[in-house]
Amino acid sequence: MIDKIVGSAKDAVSDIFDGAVVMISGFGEAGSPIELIHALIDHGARNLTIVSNNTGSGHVGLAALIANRQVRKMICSFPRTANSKVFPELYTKGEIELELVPQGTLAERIRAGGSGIPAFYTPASVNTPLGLNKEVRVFGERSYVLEHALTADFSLVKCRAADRYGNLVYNKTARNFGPIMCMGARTTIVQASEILPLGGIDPEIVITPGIFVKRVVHIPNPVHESVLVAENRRYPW
Amino acid sequence: MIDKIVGSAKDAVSDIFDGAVVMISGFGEAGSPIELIHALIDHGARNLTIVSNNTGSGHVGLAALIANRQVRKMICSFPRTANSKVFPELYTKGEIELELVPQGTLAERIRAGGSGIPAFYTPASVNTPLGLNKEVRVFGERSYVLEHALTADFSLVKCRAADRYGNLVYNKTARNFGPIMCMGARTTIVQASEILPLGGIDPEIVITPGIFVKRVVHIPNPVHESVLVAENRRYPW
Amino acid sequence: MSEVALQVALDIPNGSYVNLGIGIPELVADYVPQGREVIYHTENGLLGMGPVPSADAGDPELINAGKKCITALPGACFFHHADSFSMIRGGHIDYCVLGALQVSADGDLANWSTGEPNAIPAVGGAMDLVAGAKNIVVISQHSTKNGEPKIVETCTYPLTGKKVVNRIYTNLAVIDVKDNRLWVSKLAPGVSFEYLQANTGAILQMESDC
Amino acid sequence: MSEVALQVALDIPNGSYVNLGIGIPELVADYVPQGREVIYHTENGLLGMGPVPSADAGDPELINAGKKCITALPGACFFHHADSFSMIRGGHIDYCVLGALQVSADGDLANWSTGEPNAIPAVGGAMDLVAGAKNIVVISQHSTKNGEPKIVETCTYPLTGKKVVNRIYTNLAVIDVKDNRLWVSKLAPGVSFEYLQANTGAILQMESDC
Repeated sequence: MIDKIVGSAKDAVSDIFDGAVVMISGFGEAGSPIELIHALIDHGARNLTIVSNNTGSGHVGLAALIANRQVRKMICSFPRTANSKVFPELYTKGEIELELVPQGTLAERIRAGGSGIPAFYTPASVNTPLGLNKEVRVFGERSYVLEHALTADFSLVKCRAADRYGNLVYNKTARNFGPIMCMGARTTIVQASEILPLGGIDPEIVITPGIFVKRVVHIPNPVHESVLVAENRRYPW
Repeated sequence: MIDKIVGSAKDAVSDIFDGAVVMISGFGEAGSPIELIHALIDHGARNLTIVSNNTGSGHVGLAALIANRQVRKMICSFPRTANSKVFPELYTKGEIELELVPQGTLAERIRAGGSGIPAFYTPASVNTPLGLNKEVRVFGERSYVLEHALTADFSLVKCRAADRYGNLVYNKTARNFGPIMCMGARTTIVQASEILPLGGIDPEIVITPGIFVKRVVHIPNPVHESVLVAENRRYPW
Repeated sequence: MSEVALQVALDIPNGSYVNLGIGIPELVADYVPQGREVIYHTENGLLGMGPVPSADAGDPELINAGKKCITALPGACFFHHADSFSMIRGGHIDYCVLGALQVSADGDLANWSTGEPNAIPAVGGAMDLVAGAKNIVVISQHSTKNGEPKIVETCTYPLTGKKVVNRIYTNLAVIDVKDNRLWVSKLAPGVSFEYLQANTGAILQMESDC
Repeated sequence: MSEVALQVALDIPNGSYVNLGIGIPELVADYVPQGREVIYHTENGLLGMGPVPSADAGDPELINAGKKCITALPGACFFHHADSFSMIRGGHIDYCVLGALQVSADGDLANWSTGEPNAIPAVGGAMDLVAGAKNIVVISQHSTKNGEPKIVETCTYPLTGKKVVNRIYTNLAVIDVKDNRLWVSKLAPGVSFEYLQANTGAILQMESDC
């Protein structure tokens, strides 16, 4: 029998190794797998490369992972946050690397990684500082840059509901990077607010087919990052 | 107000011009927009380039369009059909062109066309006759061929239900090339078995967002190609 | 800037798919004319974005690109980031309304970084939007807070995209970018061409019918 | 070929994602051992393919890659063609079971065209499958209907892929392709190595524990 449900977030992240590349879903707090990130903080793997659109808020979740000095490098499109100085301070001191990627290029590189496409051309960043040092090629009458696939050792993803095969559905704009990050990692670890029996998700509405998911953890009432930030909470608690 | 619903298949296809590139959804009969194809036969545009996975069955639908000598060139992955000699006979006589594309490359080229990606690399067809004359490039230790985006002037697509914004849902494996062909054409024309009011499709389960659709025709009881073929029907009737 | 936002809204045709940048561009959504339907796209995965909900009704998992709570209208749909940028890069968005640090005479846009050595660079989706949307419209104050022109011969800040802007709406004028030149198509009430030119860092042309 | 199909099925681990080619490979689905779950992928957009329905229960919009009516099991999901080939090309399919016209000693596969001048070429998804699936398994009669070997030093038919086959199951033997050589890991009952070699167009090695 296939059963991808694991007992705890702790168990789910236990093989994330020092130096791993880890994709973390979410756009701001929407879709950020905060309980899995906290388990990764407890686990303590260091020297990580994190692929995520932002760099977290306050002193919880992704910001806390960075503050805990577990991250060597961020690959993201928007590392500034109104209410967090964690990344900017380390970056200004030269203590964390940044690979800044236009958001659509970031999404497409992740999808390419999961789809066996090693590289593709895109118009974004041509003739800008982010296009420097990239190979430029003309198709038709327009210039494009060559971009390479991104893959990861692990992805940490938040979804609304899952079944034991790892089929997933999401909630509203919390979907964002989740489906493509599930595709892009060798080991995709998902936290789901609800676990449904097999067949409990209509096959027409599955957003992430289970083939892209390795482990599912049931986190019935995930915390809201914005609530924790408003309460000035810090992780570890 | 936005209302993409048009009154008839005839009206929907009336601006398809001689020499147009037309994508036609479907894998075998599943998802083939047979009523739209028949309207295109009535309309009579010639010298078409058709992008579709197969070449049709019997003497109806896509096979009838080819038999009616409206197609100059087929771009497809599998032009052989158990029960149709229409394409093979014209091809053997040199009266229709064929661009044979591996199925996954065909799908990815269509998606790329709709996604503003002019070209990408794929491992499929390397070291085979279909990889000849393609640019080969090594990434990591593996060879890949460069493939170019496919776009179309029109797409003809079948779906299960639509609303007036052009949001679509499909039926089972009739989904196949529909969603990506909607993305890949300047003018996407859809036949839907059911028209739902705005909000009648849960925003979480929309498969094709309306932004990719220009016109929707209500075809409440589409014919089944296999039934017509079993009855040895021919179009025009 | 609400009158400028109204002007932008009046120029967007019925049925358009529109992406609004963070900040002043968001104002445009308040002014859709009666009888017109415009569908707003937010790049974090929603077509059919509706107004901001009341303070206690927000869902932290229903937000816009600026990470503010929003709503979804009937006919809306959700999708993932790769599909969202297929819409953008693939030329399916009719209008993208963006803010600007600088716009050049030939339509170069700088709106993501002042290039200061200590600044944390952050680009988001701006480079994809300018590369992909059919019409790039800038809405901005005509001058900076320090009174310096934002419309210049050549941008000094790092570019978001080259030759991408189609039209500029400011508190002083509406200006089209055509053939690498700036054409004034409308002056705000009480603003003279001479005043406009004096506050602009690039040479302006007057449309004959303006 | 049902005993060969059984052998293939016995070697596919619990939890595998498996794509079955058209024809003889489809037989494999009939032999999943008790207590094992295997998820079948069909490239036209379904994970969780179930058995063929009764003749009058078929849905012409629920078919497999061979365009035969099938069923969907609980836990199945539908998806479009680009996503389907992301699964294939991206290395997410554990086993792909294919038929063959020829297999060479170093694992080249020819299974889409005899290269005859009058043949209508048709490739389908075979080239993507051999490029992307983690394990490519061939199931085939050992020889052609005319008694010619299908396992050869060098394929004479047009290739589907080069060095792609991991294992070959025939009515005579199970043969692994390793280090550009063919290793016999199992002989069918009553088949001697000498008989096998005599009916094979390439040099065979015997696994020491075989």
